[in-house]
Amino acid sequence: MTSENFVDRYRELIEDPTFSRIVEWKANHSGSKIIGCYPVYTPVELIHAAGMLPVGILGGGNRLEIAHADSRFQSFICSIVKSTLELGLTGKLHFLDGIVFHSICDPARNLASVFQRNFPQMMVEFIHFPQNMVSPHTVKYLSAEYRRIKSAYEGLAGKAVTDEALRQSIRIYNEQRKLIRELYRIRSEKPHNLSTAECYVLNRIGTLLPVEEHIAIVKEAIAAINQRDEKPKDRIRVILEGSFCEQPPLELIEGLEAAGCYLLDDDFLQGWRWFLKDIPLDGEPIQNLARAYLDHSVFSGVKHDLREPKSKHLIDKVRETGANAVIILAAKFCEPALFDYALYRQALEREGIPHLYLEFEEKMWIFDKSRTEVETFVESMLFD
Amino acid sequence: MSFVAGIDMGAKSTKVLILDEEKRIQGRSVVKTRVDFPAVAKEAVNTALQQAGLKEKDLSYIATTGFGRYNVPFRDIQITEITSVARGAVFLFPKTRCVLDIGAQSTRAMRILGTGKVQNFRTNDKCAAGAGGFIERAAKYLEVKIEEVGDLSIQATKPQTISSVCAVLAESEIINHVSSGEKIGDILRGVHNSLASRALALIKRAGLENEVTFVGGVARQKGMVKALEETVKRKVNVSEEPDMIGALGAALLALRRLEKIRQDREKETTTEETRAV
Amino acid sequence: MAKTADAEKTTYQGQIHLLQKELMGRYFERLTRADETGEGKAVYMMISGNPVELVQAFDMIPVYPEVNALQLAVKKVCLPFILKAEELGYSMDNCAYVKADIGFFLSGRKGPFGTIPLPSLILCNYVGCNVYLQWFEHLAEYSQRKIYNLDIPFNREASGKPSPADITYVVRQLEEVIELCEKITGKRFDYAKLQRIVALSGETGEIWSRIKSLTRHAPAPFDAYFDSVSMMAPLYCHRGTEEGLRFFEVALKEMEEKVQLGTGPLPEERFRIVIEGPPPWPYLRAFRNLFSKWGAVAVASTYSTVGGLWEFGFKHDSMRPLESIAEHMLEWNLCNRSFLQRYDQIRRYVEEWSADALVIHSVKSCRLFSAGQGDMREYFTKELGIPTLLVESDIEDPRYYSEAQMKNRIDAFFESLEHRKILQSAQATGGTA
Amino acid sequence: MIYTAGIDVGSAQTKGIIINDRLKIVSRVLIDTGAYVTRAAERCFDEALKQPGLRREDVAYVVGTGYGRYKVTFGDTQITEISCHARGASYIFPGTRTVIDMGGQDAKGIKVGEGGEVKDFVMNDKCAAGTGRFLGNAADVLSLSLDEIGKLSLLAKYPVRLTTVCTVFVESDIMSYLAQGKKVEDILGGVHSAIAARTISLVRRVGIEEEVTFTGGVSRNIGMVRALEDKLGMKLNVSPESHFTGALGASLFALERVSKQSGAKDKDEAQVGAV
Repeated sequence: MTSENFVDRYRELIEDPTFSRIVEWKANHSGSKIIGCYPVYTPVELIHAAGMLPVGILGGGNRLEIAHADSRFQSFICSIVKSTLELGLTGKLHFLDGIVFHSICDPARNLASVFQRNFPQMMVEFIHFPQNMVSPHTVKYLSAEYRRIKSAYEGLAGKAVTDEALRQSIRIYNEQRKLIRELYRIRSEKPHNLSTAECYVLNRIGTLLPVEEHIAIVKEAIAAINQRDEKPKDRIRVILEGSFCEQPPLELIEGLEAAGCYLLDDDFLQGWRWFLKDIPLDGEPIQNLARAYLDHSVFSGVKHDLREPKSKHLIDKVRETGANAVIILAAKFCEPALFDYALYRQALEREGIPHLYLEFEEKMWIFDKSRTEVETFVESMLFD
Repeated sequence: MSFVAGIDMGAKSTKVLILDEEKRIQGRSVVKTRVDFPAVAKEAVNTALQQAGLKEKDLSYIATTGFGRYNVPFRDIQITEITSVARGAVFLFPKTRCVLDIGAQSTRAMRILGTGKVQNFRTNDKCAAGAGGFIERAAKYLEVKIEEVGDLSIQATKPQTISSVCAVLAESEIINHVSSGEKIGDILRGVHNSLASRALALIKRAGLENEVTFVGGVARQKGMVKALEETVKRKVNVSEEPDMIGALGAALLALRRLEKIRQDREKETTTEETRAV
Repeated sequence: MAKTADAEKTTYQGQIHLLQKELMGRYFERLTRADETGEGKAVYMMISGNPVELVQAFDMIPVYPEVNALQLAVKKVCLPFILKAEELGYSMDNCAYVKADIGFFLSGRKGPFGTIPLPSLILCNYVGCNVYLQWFEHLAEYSQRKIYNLDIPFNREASGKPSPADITYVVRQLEEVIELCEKITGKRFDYAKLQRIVALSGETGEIWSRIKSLTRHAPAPFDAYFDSVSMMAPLYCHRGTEEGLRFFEVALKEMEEKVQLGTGPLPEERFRIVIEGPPPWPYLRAFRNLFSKWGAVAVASTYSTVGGLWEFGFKHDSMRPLESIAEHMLEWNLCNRSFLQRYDQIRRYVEEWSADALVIHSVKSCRLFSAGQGDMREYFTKELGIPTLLVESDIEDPRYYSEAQMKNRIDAFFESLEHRKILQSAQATGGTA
Repeated sequence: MIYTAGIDVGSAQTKGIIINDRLKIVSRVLIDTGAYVTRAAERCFDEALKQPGLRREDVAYVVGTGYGRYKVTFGDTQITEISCHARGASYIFPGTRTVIDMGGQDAKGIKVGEGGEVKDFVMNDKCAAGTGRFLGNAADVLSLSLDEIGKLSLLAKYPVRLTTVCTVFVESDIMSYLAQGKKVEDILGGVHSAIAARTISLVRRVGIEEEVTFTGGVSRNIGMVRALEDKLGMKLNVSPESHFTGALGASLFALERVSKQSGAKDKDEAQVGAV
């Protein structure tokens, strides 16, 4: 390693179920408000422009014991819904002034209601993202929805959000997203120089730090990574898809690579790098945000864009990156991901692209089964 | 003449097979898996060596497989059970294109090529679990020896349905059948049928191909084989020692690696000779 | 104490059940004919908050994949279709309604109840249930037919009311659907006709809500869970038609007579319960008997409001046809209401229909219904002190029903309710309790 | 002298109790249920009669309970084990307000009133069924007996964490830990605390009120008793014959029925009070 490993540097920060780093931030910024953002995507610009800190609330990872939430959500509900509620019920989200959910799936929507009932002191917002991508009236609707959220946050922050402030926030997040796109480019071109675990960690800390801080860190990281010149290993090159909401434990990501895979692309933390290109700064900012959602956002299993077949983006990715295979890494009980897989599977077989289907849970602690499956998959591609 | 060993360290038992270069079986052994894995592996290898009349140093290459594959310090390579089982099955039944492996803990289905290369595979879903262990618990509850299960089940006249996919709830269904006074054979056949239908689902997901080979300890149970044949609607291959196939596959892969290493050495030496000239 | 298993089963088999069979029989004949002769154009739609009025206005045929799945389960033939879908790659954990219907769709669409025609339009009325989006997206990929996502903003504001922006958004989309239907049928849209249909819907809804309020009487004239089911199909498939209206007029008359006679679905009404959650279709009869045996009658149910919630005052308005269709989809059905609004709906049922207890049937397939029902139980037992039972199985997948578990929980629940009664009566009669 | 009996037919064992109208236990029997449930119930009853030398006709009323309660064909009625455990527990420990019952099939949390009546109860979710069997399987995988594992688990220094309370998957979890070279007692410690945690979150749904009485077959497992007490931070009532609680409750209900039938009004009210 020509430069230090970013996993070691930031592991503690992202795996800390007590969010001590953010609690600290709040202590040092008396009066500033914090809004929790449940996956997949949140228009963080609206929060930032109101002078508040958006923080990714992505479940409790595998260091949190579920002792209360499983009495509210049944065993067939995915892990992230339960662990997020557990965080709340055990007082670990006391630093939140508000939390925002949206229409990704049915359990997440009901979770919003359960939060309202159990944490009356918290401002619980729910965004309905449109699923009609073709109607000319959708932009109007989404703009109205964003204005509703904006005024709610103006109330909480006690200050009006000017178009200028909003443009400024869009500009900053444009920069952050550009840097993350750069990280992903490096990783897909020279996966031996940037491991997926590192790429993930550098992205994940962005959900926990003020955007300005994160930008500085990623800039520095990219510079360091560009100095690296590792020897490529004999590994298969795969595209990973399916983990857009609940996030797999770091050990699992590391395990996939150790078992002999280079991951050229993935959909981890998709919502924090949501746009394929910068959001324009000129013109009405709210409308620009809405328009960008409809026309320039990444593919997502929770966004139903009927303008192209579900599996097209995946097949394209494989072709563009020259990957040998696809690994579907879906969260147990995640209906959107599980439904997508049915169509992916049929398309991948049509295209003759080998794939492996794996399920994970964020609370996973033992990885033998998945390790065995990945090893077998790699063996089946390497030996003949 | 040089020899290789394949060690399959499974949840319940550890199997060893020793092959010579001609792929002839020279020694075999089966030992109950205990907590002290390395010792168990040693013991199993030694028993097989004795049978073969060989010494440890006679083994040129050792390949391990099974869940304990990493717990054998003296191995040369470890391979997953899926890869090794596929190789073993195709060696015994060259036309095999589909392998079903039901072990103590898990059930696996794979679609393979003529070379034994795994094309596609599926292991059982958490909630559709149910493998050898499930049958053993049923047998225990019904107070019959595991060896008798196969014969009792094959005599079933009116197999009971066990609809739940969850092995735990399936067990309470068994309890219900028992308490409503159903025949033991009929219940056991129900157990076999439910396992078979779950297996079929797996096989279909991996891709059902013409010739199916059934491996793993459970394949010793006649009733299970019959249930499976009825469900997949075709004859399935079963060898006399279906639970040794993992070890066999590992041993075969060991042989291939050995050849490869030899070839590489020869290349080196020849290149050295040419340099010398 | 517990009666033995062969205790009274429901004896009730009124006219409406026969009338309903006939009505639905004709409906499925129409579908089968459409498939065989290509006569009529089918529109696939979802039950929740369905805009069937638009479809009727173009004389197109409403087809509900949920009804296919339901019928397959009731007829106990759904499992092979579920398995077929799982072979294709659908997960054990995906909604079995979808799996059964997709397996069925890809196997020729022929069921014991009739044949389902291919769609001329796949109209995904996305009302609450996110799985709908997946379901119809997949059907569109398999059938390569025209699909339109009719996006209904979720009822998310504290007021429980949709915003003006929401209503305009939906009305605009309805207008786009009208254009689509004109293209598909080659007919001009007839506004007056839509008004007539919406007027019929209005009357039908009003009668339906009167029928439902009859179960406030003790004994309740019918079971608002198990018998309501029979009245729901006509409500979705024939709403906005004369014969649909007639069905509900007959039903109202019959139920009013039963109130006069003081008869109910069971010989004796011993417990009045509210049931939350969809039924276990593959075991409907067995499930019902577990309650009948205890003389328990459902006086209200949330499931009977998925397609529309009329009992709290909503009525389609022929003067504002599109707006009131939009309001029906946005606000007046269970699926587009928040979980907390559902708590409130159930609370009203318990109070205004004077129920003794709440039974939550938690189904794995439908997370819209079930996700978080543990919190619901918490609210009703701890905040309101209403005896609540939560049992788990599934709406479609026969592999998730465990008779023994179910029986044990339901028996124990009613035993404890009976104890309460003994105590209360003892206290009432000045017993030394 | 009036005698009544309670027969508790569980998935693993069948328990029988005979009491007299002075509420004295005159006999108790425990046998394995095995594959023939009706026969087990019969055998259990006959054995119970032997001890005090009674004939069947001497017993005025028999209540069947447990999973096989409908198989107690000679019984006068059947009552679920929930009601019986509540009743039995508060008879042995009158201060009981919460009952934790762990059997082979289900785990239950029961909130009981002063008279031992069930105020509210919950049973394990589908995916945590077979609590007793969970331990059984763990014992099997480690080739230990059920009675050993409890004591062993107390020796745990670094209890492992289990990812699941699914009975099916505890086995593979344990195998993995063995493969990692974890100590048997630490694995068992993990197994016990996993079930304890799960059970407590279950019982919390009815609200945990002191005194808490622990009944059912698993209550004989000292490791589970300790694990529950540690997590709850309170002592549990555990009777040395806790596994008879269901049968006892059943026999008490039986006695109550008899006195009702005999229609002695004063007794009737007394009983109602006692319910």
